[in-house]
Amino acid sequence: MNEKNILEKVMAEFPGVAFELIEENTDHPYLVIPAERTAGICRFLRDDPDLRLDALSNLSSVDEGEILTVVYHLFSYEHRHYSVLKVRVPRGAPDVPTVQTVWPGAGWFEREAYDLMGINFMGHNDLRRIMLPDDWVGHPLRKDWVEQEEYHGMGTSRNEPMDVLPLADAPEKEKQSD
Amino acid sequence: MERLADYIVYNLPFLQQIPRVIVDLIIMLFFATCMLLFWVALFAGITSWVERRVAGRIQSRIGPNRVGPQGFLQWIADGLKCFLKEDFVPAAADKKLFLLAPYIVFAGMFAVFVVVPFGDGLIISNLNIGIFYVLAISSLVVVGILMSGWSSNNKWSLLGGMRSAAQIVSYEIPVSLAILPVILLTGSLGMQDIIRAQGPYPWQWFAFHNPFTFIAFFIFFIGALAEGNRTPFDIPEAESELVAGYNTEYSGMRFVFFFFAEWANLYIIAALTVTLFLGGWNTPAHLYTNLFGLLHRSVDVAGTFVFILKSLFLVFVIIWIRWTLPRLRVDQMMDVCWKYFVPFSFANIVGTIIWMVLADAAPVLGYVRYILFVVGLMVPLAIAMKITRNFRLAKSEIHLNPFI
Amino acid sequence: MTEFITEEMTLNMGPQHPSTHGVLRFQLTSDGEVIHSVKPDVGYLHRSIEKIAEKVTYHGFMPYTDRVDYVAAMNSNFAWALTVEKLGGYQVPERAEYLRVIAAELNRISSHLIMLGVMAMDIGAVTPFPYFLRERETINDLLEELCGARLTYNYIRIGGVSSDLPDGFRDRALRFLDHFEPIIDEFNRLITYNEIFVNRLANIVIIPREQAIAWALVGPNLRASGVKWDLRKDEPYSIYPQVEFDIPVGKGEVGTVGDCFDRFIVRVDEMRESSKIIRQCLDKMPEGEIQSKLPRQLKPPKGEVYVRSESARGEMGYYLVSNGGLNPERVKIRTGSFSAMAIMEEVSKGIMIADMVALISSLDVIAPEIDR
Amino acid sequence: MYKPMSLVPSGEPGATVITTRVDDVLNWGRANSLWYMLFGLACCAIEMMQTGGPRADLDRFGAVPRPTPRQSDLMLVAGTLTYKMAIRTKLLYEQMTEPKFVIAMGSCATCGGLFSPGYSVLKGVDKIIPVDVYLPGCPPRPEALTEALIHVQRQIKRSRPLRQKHEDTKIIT
Repeated sequence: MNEKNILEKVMAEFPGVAFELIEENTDHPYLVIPAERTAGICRFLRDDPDLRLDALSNLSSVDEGEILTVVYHLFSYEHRHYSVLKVRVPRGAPDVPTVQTVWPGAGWFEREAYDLMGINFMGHNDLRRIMLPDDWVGHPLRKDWVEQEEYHGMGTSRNEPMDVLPLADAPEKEKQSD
Repeated sequence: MERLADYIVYNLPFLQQIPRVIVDLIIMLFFATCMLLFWVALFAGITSWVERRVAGRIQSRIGPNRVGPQGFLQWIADGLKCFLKEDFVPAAADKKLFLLAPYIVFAGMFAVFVVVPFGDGLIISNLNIGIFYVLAISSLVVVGILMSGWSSNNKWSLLGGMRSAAQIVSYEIPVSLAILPVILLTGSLGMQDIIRAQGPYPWQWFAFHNPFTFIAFFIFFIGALAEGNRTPFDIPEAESELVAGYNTEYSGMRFVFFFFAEWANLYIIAALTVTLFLGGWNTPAHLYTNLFGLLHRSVDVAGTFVFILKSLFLVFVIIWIRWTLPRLRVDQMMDVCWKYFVPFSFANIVGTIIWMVLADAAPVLGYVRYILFVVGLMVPLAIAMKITRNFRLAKSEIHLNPFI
Repeated sequence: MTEFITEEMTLNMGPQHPSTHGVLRFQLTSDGEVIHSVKPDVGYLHRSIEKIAEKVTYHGFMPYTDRVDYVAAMNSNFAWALTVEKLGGYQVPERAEYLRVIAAELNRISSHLIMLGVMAMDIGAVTPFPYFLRERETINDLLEELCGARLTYNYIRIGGVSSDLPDGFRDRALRFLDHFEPIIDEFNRLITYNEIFVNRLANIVIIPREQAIAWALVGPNLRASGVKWDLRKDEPYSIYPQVEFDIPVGKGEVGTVGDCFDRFIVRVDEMRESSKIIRQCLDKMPEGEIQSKLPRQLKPPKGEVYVRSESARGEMGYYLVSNGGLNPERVKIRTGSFSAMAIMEEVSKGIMIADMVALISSLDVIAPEIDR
Repeated sequence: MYKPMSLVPSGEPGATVITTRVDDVLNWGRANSLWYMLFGLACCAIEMMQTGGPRADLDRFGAVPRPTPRQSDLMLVAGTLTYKMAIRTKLLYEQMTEPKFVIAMGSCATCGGLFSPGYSVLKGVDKIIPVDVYLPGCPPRPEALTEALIHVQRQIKRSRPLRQKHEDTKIIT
């Protein structure tokens, strides 16, 4: 069963849902699904005997300007096939249902996406920052993120060494003044 | 000691005005200090250097070789540095206990040296309860370790202290029970008596006396390793688990006390094993001193030499074990103690008693010791063969010269 | 008799702790020696590599991939090169493919050497670790001859490799392998089948097949749980289809399939297989170019790819989105250690502190791969 | 420039000689027993381990790893320091007992190095703790680390611990 067949099977299984199948500019054709149906579709992908996508290979998040995209790369160790899903959410309200209940391994991937991209996974049991300290401001992988001047009193920039070091003839002058 | 005090008082008349008890005390303290400084510290320090060099060689490294000839003064440099280091007490620690703990460990370990028989006459005090004294005084170490673990107010220290206490208290039992067959055979607790009861030749050692002492020898040696927190029982200070165990929060000189106690203990394990099971300072020459009374002193020196050599060889074995074996888990260590060692040691005692009765009836049994000696000889031979095979299979290069 | 009441204790393990390789932190709740729960805390080495990727060029990101997994940097290079080549459709000369595989497999051996040595050290046997460092030094020398660096190589380039084999490399590599293969046996005699070692690892923290898949474990950890899955074999890339090798899987040799010992022994066997691959590659290597002609400023077409390859710690996947410009739009790196760390919380209930140490090192997590 | 200062008034040279000698002996002890903290941050940690390993063998210089900061004299900041870790590193440094020395190993610890463009990386460990020796390289070779250790030893041998007033010790800013 190739990747397109899988996605078509999903589309047939959920008739009333607004899917979007995209094959251009990508190595794996993918299906854009509405955010609110994520958990159900994922559960179907995992449990259907023909699909059995039992592993979440990767979960990424992409900042595409007005929308944030969550990408699920799924893999089946039984049938050895891939499938890619995407969920697009508006930047203002990036709420996606968690798939932690489907693949327990998704928990940390979602925490990472929350931490760095600011996507809010609804229903996640432990949605905390994972990489950055708890008091960090903002989500740095967003394109519009601006770095703070300092963090806990530690400056976030370093001067050019040539600006800091005295010029080569400066000590000479000091000696003369002594 | 008494004679020495008499001699000093006799030669220095002004001492006669001071009460004799005080003079004795001062002289005792003076000699104890000398003993600590020049003898025990020397042993602990040199053992530490030996350990690092041997470990280096085992790991195909070199080990310390910059300070003094072949890095021999490394232990002095370490001691000096630790002496200069800040003596730190954590703010939340139980200060009194924290400060006291290293001394207790130190005292417990070093007091054992009082009864270590280095030679025929070379023993600080030939107590008539010698071995019992060792068991009693070395228990102080548990108290010290537990105090240090508790008072540091650090959870890793606490875990280390608890593990150590559980371990030492448990292994005290098989170790003591393994000593009992020897005491039964000797009929005395004194260290020199135990050594004199063994003959000069290897097959007359207690380790080969009968099958039960043969087993007791191994139980004692392994149990003593556990009591000394040596691998494979080094779980109280397991570096990868408990940071540094009970001495995590110690720095400077106080840490050195733990440090020195550890290596002094290493030597004590070896010395006790040699005393109890491997013939002590006995040499074949001791048989003939009575014939030609002239050689008396030189034979004594030879005996001391043999004793130190034997114990240093055991120290080497312990270091070898330390850098080869992995570490047991806490529950496994307890299993070994309570399920195997304790029952076996009890059986040993009963067995030894029966053996003694039987041996009186049937002197033929005396020849068993020759068989056991051959069996005992097989152990190092088997190890040597294994090593040779390993060299052959791994096509290793051999560098015999230890001086780099 | 009144009930003996105990209280839970919270222990903080790391970020500076001898057995947390690199900077990991665990918050343990334990009742004495028995752990009730573990909360891993990562991010102490989060170096914002994914953000930097958006600021640098495709070629310029290569040195950063070294630092994604510094223990097996070559494999990480390899993965990035494969990703960009797939996105842009760039060709790689055949000789370069062989060179890549040789370098990557040498690096896989040296990575496993670190892992096995550290694991032995965590169990308490210190000596195997220096032995393995000694062997690793030889591999470092070989790789240094090849590319001039000991640890972070930057050797594999997009569309080829940076330099050809130096003179006499083949002989030296073969001499090393001749020396190294008996060393693996020696290692087995020294530590692997040591009674204490086996008892410490057998039946400890068993991860069954289903759990391993559901938690997205990859690579040796997955294979130890009995899943015969290796990207080099099952989704072959580069010249792996042309070489013969086996995939070691956990067999439950001394305990149950998926215990710590299986995770250990799988890596020991993988070193043998890697050695086999290197020998074949050295024999089969053709003459020719080592770098295809590519523009200095790479502009792959607009699009996205997700490419997985087998690193030393399991599959390393790069999800690359390109907007057709000089810099990538988004790079997401999926690494083996990340999911291995995630499972830790689940499987470590009720084990002892000493087992916890064995678990951490058996899963072979390293901090930069988790945090990136 | 070090000026010999006499303990005894009116410049008797003998006293100076004696204190200098004591200083030298103490320095000899301190320099030859630099226990470093077992504390690896990133890539450089692997090279640090290899330096302790068979070929370079830091143990020759009496330098052995200690797992706890209390007993260590030398902190090898081996690798990239993130803000999250920087707070802990500072704490670890404060937990070390005097006298203590710091080697900033690798470009990242020296100035942020390759990761300066990153948002979460501290640009140089000298922003939080004082550094005695900077060691460039990404990562530095074991030989370089050995050289850095020898540099620390030289610094120690130049110091005068008996004359050092308490206020002179390094103060963290």
